[in-house]
Amino acid sequence: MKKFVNDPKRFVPEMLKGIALANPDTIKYVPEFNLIMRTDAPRADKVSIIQGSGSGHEPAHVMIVGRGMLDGACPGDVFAAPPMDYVVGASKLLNSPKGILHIVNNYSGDRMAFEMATEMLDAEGITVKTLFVDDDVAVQNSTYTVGRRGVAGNFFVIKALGAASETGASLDDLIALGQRVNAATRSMGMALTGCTPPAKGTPIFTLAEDEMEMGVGIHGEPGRARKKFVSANEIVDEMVEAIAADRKPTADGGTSAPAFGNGDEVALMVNGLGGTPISELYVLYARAHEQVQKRGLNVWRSYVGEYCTSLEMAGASVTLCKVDDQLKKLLTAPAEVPIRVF
Amino acid sequence: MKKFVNDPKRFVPEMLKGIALANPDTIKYVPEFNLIMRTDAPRADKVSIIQGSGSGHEPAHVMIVGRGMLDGACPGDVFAAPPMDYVVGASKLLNSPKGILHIVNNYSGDRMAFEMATEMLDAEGITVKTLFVDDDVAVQNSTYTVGRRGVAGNFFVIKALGAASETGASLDDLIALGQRVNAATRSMGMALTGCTPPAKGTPIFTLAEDEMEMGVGIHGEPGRARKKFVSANEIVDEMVEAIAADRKPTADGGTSAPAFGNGDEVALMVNGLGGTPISELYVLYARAHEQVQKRGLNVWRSYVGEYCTSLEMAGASVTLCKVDDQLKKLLTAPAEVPIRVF
Amino acid sequence: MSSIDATELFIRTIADVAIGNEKYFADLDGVCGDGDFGISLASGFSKVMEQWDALDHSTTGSLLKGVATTIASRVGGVSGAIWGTAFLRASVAAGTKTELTIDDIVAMLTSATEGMKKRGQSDLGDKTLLDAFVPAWEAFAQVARAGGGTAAALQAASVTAREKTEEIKPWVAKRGRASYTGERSCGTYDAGSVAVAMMAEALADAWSRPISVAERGV
Amino acid sequence: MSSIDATELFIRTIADVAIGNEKYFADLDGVCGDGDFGISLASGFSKVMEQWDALDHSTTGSLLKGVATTIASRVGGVSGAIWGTAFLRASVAAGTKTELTIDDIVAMLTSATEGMKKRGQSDLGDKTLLDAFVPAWEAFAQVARAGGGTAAALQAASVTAREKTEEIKPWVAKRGRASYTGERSCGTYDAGSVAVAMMAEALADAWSRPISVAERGV
Ligand SMILES: Nc1ncnc2c1ncn2[C@@H]1O[C@H](COP(=O)(O)OP(=O)(O)O)[C@@H](O)[C@H]1O
Ligand SMILES: Nc1ncnc2c1ncn2[C@@H]1O[C@H](COP(=O)(O)OP(=O)(O)O)[C@@H](O)[C@H]1O
Ligand SMILES: [Mg+2]
Ligand SMILES: [Mg+2]
Ligand SMILES: [Mg+2]
Ligand SMILES: [Mg+2]
Repeated sequence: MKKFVNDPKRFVPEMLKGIALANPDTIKYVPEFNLIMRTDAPRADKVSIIQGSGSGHEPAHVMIVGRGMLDGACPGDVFAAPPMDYVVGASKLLNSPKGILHIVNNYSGDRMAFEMATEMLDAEGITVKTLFVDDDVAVQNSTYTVGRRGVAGNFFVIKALGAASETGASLDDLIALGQRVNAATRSMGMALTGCTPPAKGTPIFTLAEDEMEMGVGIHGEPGRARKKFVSANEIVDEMVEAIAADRKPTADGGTSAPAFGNGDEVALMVNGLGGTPISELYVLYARAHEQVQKRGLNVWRSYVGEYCTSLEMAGASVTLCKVDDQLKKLLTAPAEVPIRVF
Repeated sequence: MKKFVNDPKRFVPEMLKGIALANPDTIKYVPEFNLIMRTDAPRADKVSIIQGSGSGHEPAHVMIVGRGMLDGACPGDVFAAPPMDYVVGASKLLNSPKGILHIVNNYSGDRMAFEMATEMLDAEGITVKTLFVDDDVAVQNSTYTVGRRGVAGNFFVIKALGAASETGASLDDLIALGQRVNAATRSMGMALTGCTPPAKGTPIFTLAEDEMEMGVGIHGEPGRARKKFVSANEIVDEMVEAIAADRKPTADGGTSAPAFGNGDEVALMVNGLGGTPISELYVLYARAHEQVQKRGLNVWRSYVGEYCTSLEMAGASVTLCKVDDQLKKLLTAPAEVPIRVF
Repeated sequence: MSSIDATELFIRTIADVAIGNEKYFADLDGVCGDGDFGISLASGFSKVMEQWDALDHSTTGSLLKGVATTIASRVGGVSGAIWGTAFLRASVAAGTKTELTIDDIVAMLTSATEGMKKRGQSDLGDKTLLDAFVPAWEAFAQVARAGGGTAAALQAASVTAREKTEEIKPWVAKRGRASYTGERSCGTYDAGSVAVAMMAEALADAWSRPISVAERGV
Repeated sequence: MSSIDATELFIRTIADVAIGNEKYFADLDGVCGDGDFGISLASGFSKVMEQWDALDHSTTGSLLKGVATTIASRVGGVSGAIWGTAFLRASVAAGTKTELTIDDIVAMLTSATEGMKKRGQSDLGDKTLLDAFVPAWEAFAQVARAGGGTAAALQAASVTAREKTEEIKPWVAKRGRASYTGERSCGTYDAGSVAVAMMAEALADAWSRPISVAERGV
């Protein structure tokens, strides 16, 4: 394992300490709950927004805490949802009279931790509601699972809700808005390599020189199919096709109409999974942009970089998010988080 | 080679096309010269700032073209300085009555290409001056070389000059300022793995599981010494020590005083070389911050992320830049470049 | 052995398995899942052992509650929730009793099972640890009720659990991260079930040793 | 062979070496440098061959100028500057002459050498291609002046160049990216010198073949 690590078991706390040291004015670190929170939170005039999920997806979510984004993030260990206690502790510290919103990526572990925490918080009279994100189109047959996974598309949900919360939106309004953004967002990822959790010390899976994994999840869990490694353009084409053709299962066992239609304006994200350099992401972006336009959609804004990673995995995902005037305003509203250039 | 590539020889042009497609309002791509330029450049009231250098260092420099940073970047192939013609062509397109500033990382190839271009531009009566960046402390004995290398620290030079140029600073003022920032900036890098230029198809060097390369350059050229791989903290300590103890050779064959003294305020950058996830960079940052403070310096602002990479190399560099009030203002002035989160 | 002694031996024994097999369980979970199961389990039970003396050892119920709380506070995700719930439910079922009959134990195990199913929205057949745990404790109960003694009952449980890990291997995972791979989970071991089997084997082993050794603990 | 025919054969022969050894030169440059030498040289000479018919073939000088310009426009960094400068200087020294004497050729090579040294701020002993190139063309000139004929002169040049690649192998690189590794460049081949030696060998080979074949070119 070639990684910058001291004690593998202290990997997450050391990273969190680094985030706080790097942003003393805006970020506070509460070691007890793996919590990264805004120094100015909670605020009485604003719903507090918290995301949990496992570590190893950075910048999601500990590095997108800040004005216009999250109020706090309390991750678990690498690829493990947070223990219930972290969620309870973080929520109490961030309790606001306007309520607390938990944004949860749809995985069994995360769901359970947040459900248990919610039961505890309810019992103490603390108002908390939960929004599930499930933008991944890779897992088609969700009858076997707890439903689709939340992946890089959760950036759009968080950005929109973060901006809306700054203007004083109510907890119920935020839930409705979040469901709308989630419904308008679809992602598909793929990997060229596996990745190595520090405490495991060996890769979760390995791919041969001529193999790739389509539809990989963000936890290194294998994806839809292991295939022959092909050119950048062919990879993009398959991902865009999967997203465009996708029909999300509905509660009644049917499927919804495709999310994107002719003339729709979309945000287009090409997300790196951690080990892929940004030069390659732009090679992918060039093709994705052309393919999306060719399908009659209009790219309104681009998002190229690392938004939700799997440690040092080489790979990428494509996300489309359909936008309207309200969403455009929310997505371009000012925000300030640890992950930044300047 | 597991990379997102179509034709390796078209890797750089396809990436550049992606950058332009992703930023249609602000960025223009001129294929003839591998040129990424601002749509609003050249401006009569502003010196045009151009950086060349090889590709493979992204976001440097094609993704930091924009308001408050570069006016244009015309890279060569991966790890190869641009051909003279690109520099000449780019400079002519960006010619401003206030003159042109070439920022050149100090490598033989880059020097030669820009020297030849300057001779041609001079002959045509175009005003151009050159600033060399050589922040790397790894190469100690520079009597063997053309002097020290320019690495991630050039971000601070570009940021400061970009901001100053927006306020109408003259070409001579910019040169003086740039020399001042360069003199106040020191970097040291190291690698955990090699990297593979697309057209080469195999790694430039390989490191065993228990090896690391200290003082590596940003072109995959091996560094100071191959050593036994140690913990994150030990690696940081060695880099910070190298920077703090450094005495830069002077023109007369002597050495200058260390750049950083007790009580100085510094910008502290932990830069990823391409394949290292940002989670690990923050583990490094935590230690670097503590070590720098322990030496009596004050960390004024942090810069954690990828600023100057070597393709998908796993590794990192540390940069210190001593700041004063003027520099602080310039470094925090607004800027807008393709590399962004929102 | 008193009930509290048995409870202590029980916890120490399964903790040993969890801590000693961190890498193995991580690798098992890595085949189709995300590889965190090993560290989750190990870190949870390490914490239990670290806090051992600080836990309330007065009754089986109080001790199990301490274990539940420690795991829920330290372990994330599915494992924290599922194992934490199981211990909590068992502790509540045990109440303040100091001597437990086989009926008490069955009631505890039944309650733990219900809790896990509810928390995990899962059932037998989903290829989770439930598929090893439930048949295993049913085999335990059968032998124990027939008067076979604890060691023999645990032996029966361990054989059943191990058989189940093999029986469910060809199944499709319907819960946990492994479920996302669909058909590709067929033919792989379920990490949670293997852990249950190894714990049952270690328990059978511990109870088969001379009491004096067993009482000394691990 | 007329001077222009010889110039054409010369260019085609070295272009062949550059294009055919892209990978090998990349690997050589990768040992202590940055691995771009292979693609730089290959892409430059590929461009020359692509534009072959569009170049001005009227004199040696005009053709070499075309090569110089093509390389400078396509090839980046050290190689673009050094090789571009060399061809440009040689072209200027050749002027508009249509028949070149050995003295003309020596003047061209001398001027090319001076240009490279100036452009590269380098000299013999820095472990660059100059250390193979200069002794090689001096050997060529000596044999040619002694009336040994072009083929024999090129043969002498190729032997010298190859010897030099071995001789300088233990040296420390003082120019180019390899120089940053300091002492560690000792014991590695200089990529540029090896390219010069292989080109000299290919030239010797081309001129040793029956003229008819040689004239048909590559
Ligand atoms: N919903 C569930 N209900 C019961 N047990 C489950 C459930 N999901 C997973 N498991 C069990 O937990 C094990 C995996 O635990 P762990 O790796 O901590 O969870 P995760 O799937 O979140 O990474 C699986 O091998 C399985 O036996
Ligand atoms: N300053 C110089 N002068 C002359 N030749 C040089 C110089 N620097 C390097 N070379 C030659 O060029 C070769 C490397 O070329 P190339 O890889 O294109 O340059 P770079 O070092 O910029 O990557 C070296 O093997 C050496 O022979
Ligand atoms: Mg997990
Ligand atoms: Mg180079
Ligand atoms: Mg798991
Ligand atoms: Mg080179």
